[in-house]
Amino acid sequence: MPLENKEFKPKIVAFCCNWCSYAGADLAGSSRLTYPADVKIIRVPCSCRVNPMFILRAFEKGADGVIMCGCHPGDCHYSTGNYYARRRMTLLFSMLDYLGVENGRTRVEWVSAAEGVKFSETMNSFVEKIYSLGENVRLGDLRCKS
Amino acid sequence: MKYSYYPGCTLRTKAKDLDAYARASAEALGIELIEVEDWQCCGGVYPLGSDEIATKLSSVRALNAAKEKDQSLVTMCSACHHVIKRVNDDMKNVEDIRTRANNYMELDEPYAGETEVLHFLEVLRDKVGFDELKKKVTNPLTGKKIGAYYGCLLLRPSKLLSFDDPENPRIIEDFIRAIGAEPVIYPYRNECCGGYISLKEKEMSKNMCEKIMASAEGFGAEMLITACPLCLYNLNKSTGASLPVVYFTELLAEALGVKDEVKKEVQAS
Amino acid sequence: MSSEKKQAEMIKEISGVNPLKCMKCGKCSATCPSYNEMDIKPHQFVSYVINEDIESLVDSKSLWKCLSCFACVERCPRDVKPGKLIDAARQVVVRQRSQDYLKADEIPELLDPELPQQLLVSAFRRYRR
Amino acid sequence: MQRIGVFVCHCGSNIAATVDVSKVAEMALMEPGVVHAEDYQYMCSEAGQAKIAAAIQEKGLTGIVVCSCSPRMHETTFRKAAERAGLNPYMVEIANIREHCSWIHKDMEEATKKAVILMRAAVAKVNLNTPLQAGESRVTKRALVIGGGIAGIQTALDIADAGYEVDIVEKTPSIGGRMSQLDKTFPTLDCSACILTPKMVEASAHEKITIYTYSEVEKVSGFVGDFTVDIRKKARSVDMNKCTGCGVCQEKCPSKKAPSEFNRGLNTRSAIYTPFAQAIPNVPVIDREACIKFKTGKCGICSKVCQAGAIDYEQKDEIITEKYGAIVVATGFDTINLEKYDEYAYSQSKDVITSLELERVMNAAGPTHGHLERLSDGKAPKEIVFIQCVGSRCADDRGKPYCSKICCMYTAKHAMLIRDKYPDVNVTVFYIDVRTPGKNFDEFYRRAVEQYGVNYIKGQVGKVIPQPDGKLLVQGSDLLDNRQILKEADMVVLATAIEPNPDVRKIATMLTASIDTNNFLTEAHAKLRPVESPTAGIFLSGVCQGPKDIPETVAQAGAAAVKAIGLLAKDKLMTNPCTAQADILLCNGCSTCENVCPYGAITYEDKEVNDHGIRETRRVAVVNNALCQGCGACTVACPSGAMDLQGFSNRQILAEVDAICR
Repeated sequence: MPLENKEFKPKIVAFCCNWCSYAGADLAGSSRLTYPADVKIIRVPCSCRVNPMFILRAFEKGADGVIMCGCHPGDCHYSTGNYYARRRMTLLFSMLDYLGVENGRTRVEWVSAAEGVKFSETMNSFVEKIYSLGENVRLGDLRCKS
Repeated sequence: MKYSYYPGCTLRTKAKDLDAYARASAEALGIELIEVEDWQCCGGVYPLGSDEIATKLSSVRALNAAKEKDQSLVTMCSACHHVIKRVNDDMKNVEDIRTRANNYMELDEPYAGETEVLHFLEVLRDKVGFDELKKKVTNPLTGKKIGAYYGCLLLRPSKLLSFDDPENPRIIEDFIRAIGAEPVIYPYRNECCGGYISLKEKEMSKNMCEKIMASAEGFGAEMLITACPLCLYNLNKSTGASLPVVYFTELLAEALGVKDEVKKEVQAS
Repeated sequence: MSSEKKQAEMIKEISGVNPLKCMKCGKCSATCPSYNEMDIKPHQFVSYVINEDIESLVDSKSLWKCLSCFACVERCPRDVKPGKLIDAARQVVVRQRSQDYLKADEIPELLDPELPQQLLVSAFRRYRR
Repeated sequence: MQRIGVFVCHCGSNIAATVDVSKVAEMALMEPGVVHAEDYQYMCSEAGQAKIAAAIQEKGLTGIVVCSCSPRMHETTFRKAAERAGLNPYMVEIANIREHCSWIHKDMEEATKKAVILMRAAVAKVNLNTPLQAGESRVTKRALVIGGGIAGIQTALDIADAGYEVDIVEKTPSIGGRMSQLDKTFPTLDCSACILTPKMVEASAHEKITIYTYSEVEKVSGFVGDFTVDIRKKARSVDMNKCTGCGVCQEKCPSKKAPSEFNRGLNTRSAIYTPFAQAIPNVPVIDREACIKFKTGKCGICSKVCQAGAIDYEQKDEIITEKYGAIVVATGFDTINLEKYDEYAYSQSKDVITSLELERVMNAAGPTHGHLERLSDGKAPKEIVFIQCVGSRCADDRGKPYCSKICCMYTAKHAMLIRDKYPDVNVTVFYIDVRTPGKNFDEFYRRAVEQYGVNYIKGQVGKVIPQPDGKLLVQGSDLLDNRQILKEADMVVLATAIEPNPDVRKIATMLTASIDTNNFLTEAHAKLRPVESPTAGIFLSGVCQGPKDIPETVAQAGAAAVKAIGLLAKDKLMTNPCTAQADILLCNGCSTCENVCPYGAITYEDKEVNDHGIRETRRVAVVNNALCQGCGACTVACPSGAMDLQGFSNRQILAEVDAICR
């Protein structure tokens, strides 16, 4: 049932690792670098804590985009966590693409604790992308829609 | 080695020698320069405005022609090289320009900067190799002290041209060494000759060229070489120190022993 | 929007330059080979665009003295590229006012037998629409 | 069912100006489990914390959510407050409605909606929280300082004076660092060596300090309080115990063509060398790349002339392993490579030099024995031009975006010293801005202008043009006069941007300490924790954290020492209870988790399990809580879903996802 008259407000979930990208988001905040309110951040200790299940669940519950941010390769607080995360997400995203959740709806980005500007720019461009893709109709549990 | 070749309008008229020496040298080096069919003038200067599309299309046509042949595109004139290289960069990296230019062009397959653009000097450096070139020189220009005149268009903006270090380039110096002569390094080799300003402001250009000449002469140069017909024209108008200015291809042809036959041809035409 | 504001916006758009990045170091003016011929100096050009004083810019003879040699573009530490701003201002003039700096009837007397085609083509592009 | 209290902070107007805080509190009451909600001006204040404590006790709360600033700021504060009121501290969750909401949004309705959603996610999570108990770990009472410049020396001395053992690891053959290369120091013009050498001697003589020079950190493992570090002692080819430091070997060494690192390559040194006369330790090393004996097998002169028999061509690199409770990084800086700035003709003329090179030229032990002369022809210069901001404050990728901070002051120093010693030499400084904040700094700069007649010109230089006669033509701007200047000079000095020592990246990776885009180490908090890395137990000293002059470096070195001492003084540390746990009923013994764990915290043991009444012995994963750092890699790798992370469990994160997508 298309919601033609209703303004599209996407739901976007951002998983941020505690040490780099969550701190980067904090820095974006304290530097007053704006990005759309559609983005909601979930804090995880490390990007390698992000289970593909979390991302599938987000899409099932009606998310329009999911972004995962971690420390730059080589800078992981736990040495190697982001490498695992990167490999997992590459696989997951190609599967999601196969299922019809376009690649633009999923993204991995490395943001350090000092990169407030990058965090804000990343979120702005990601949200813009989601707006251009429109509502996610695949994978959503129809029971979640009213 | 087969390349698509874009001579440019000046090489068909006032700078026939730049072209003729290049072709003869290329042949001697086993490089096949295949002229792009129906090429059009590049416009001489790169249109800087981000909204300029039509003025870039002639370059896109040449680039696409090379792409269809799966060849790199070789340029000889600094100005053509500058324009085509930058347009190619636009087609590769600037989405707006790419889309709009392709809308005009209506190609079977859109062009997106796939062609490699090479100045002939780059072919000599990167494809032939100056060491190889040196081996093929039959008539080394031993003892000649030559100043390289780069001008602006080959070097700047260095990020886009990625030709050489914009402040301390060495490609032409290495070329001079390869043909057996001695390069003279002087600080004004990357300063502007005045370019198109000499049409209306002859004095300005003359002053600039005199500085360049004086600097080159001061460091001991006996002649200058360039890749640009406009630089050559402006430098020759300089009235102070007047070193001979020739195209780099002329010396290349001389070193490869193919100069005399070409000279006759050029003079005859 | 005032017409000067509009023109300032147009200059920024055509050039793709953000003049606010300028830190006023003067390296462009230290670099420019046409400096002495210019009434509005390259570093001032940036301020004029910021202050939207476009009338002065389009009347400036600097527009026609810039060589597009890209030395200022290459050396600018702030990525401001004054040369691109100047070219954009030039475009504003030749496009909007149809005030070509090079008139067709003055060309014959400027020619000489040695003159390469490239020179004429380049001057046409920079000076006329 | 939990009994949850939600506390919404106004943070003055920081939150309340953009988020309708009372609305957030009101909405909270509609969430499952929430029995109490209130908003208050400053939740982190004593009165705010008292409100939390009162609600916990009066309403019998089992979990709380504080909607406030980032958990990185005040999570600990609120956990402690909850603990004091009798609640397990891990029953507290923070909804970050300041950094992630009020500060980045302008529209009140939109920001309030988002704040409500963030609150809901936190409530959903806390509904699934379980009380956790922090464990304890021991502290090794020894510190490691990486880098033996003034920062490292000062930190080591301060820690050692407090009674703790300290090791300094220095890459080069001597401690002393950049400061040992300087001639004089601003703003008092002390001789650098005169104030540094005593500190070097003190450090080497201190009974609590061990110095490893010509050594590098090779491997770091462990965590705060209990790091294990491998240090590579590179082969010196000289026995440190036998060498008397007489210097005869250096004199007699026939290979004297290696560029002197200490003199910035302006002159050469022998293959067996100490970097400078006051080196500590005063024991030379053999540069095997330059040594004729190592290159050809013939020579051996140093061995013949050494009366102590200290030369040992067979010496090999040695790895020592040591345990530390705290690590201080003091890796310092270098000047940037000027390759991409050849408009200043640095590679085209010997008379264009960097300021650090000028320090060596001005120094009595330098290549010109302290005489100011042109390096091309040895002539005395009459005109010297200084160019500021070479590679600093650059937005493009040629240089650095930051201000190098020290250049304005050292240039004023150089100009002053030159005018003082050679009054007939004219000195011109091209500057963009003169930046002299600091005690007695601006006065110092003004002295250069007023007392010493240094000519300051506001404007950058576009090009340095070498002339056929060896002079240098400087083409620059005079922005105040609005003219282009052509100035003939005999020497040009470039105030070259500084950058962190290139090795710092490797070291930061080993320490898992974060680093910014300019390779400066990141501090735990830009204002409130400036000498600590976000990685516990790692402290920052000197320029590795950001550009600094000597007084600032020494101050920060002391601060880093105090933080390290504070850690070493503890006998036990509380460990993070958010560790992984294996559900032994689900574990299939595959070892996948063991392979991904970066800490070796997972082992496999045979355990007896009761699987629906069937008792059997199975090989299952066991997590060592003291080693587990809680990254969660194993939880995702586990194919059977047996691994979960306390505090960030699958159910908790899914609850947050659900709350956000609701």
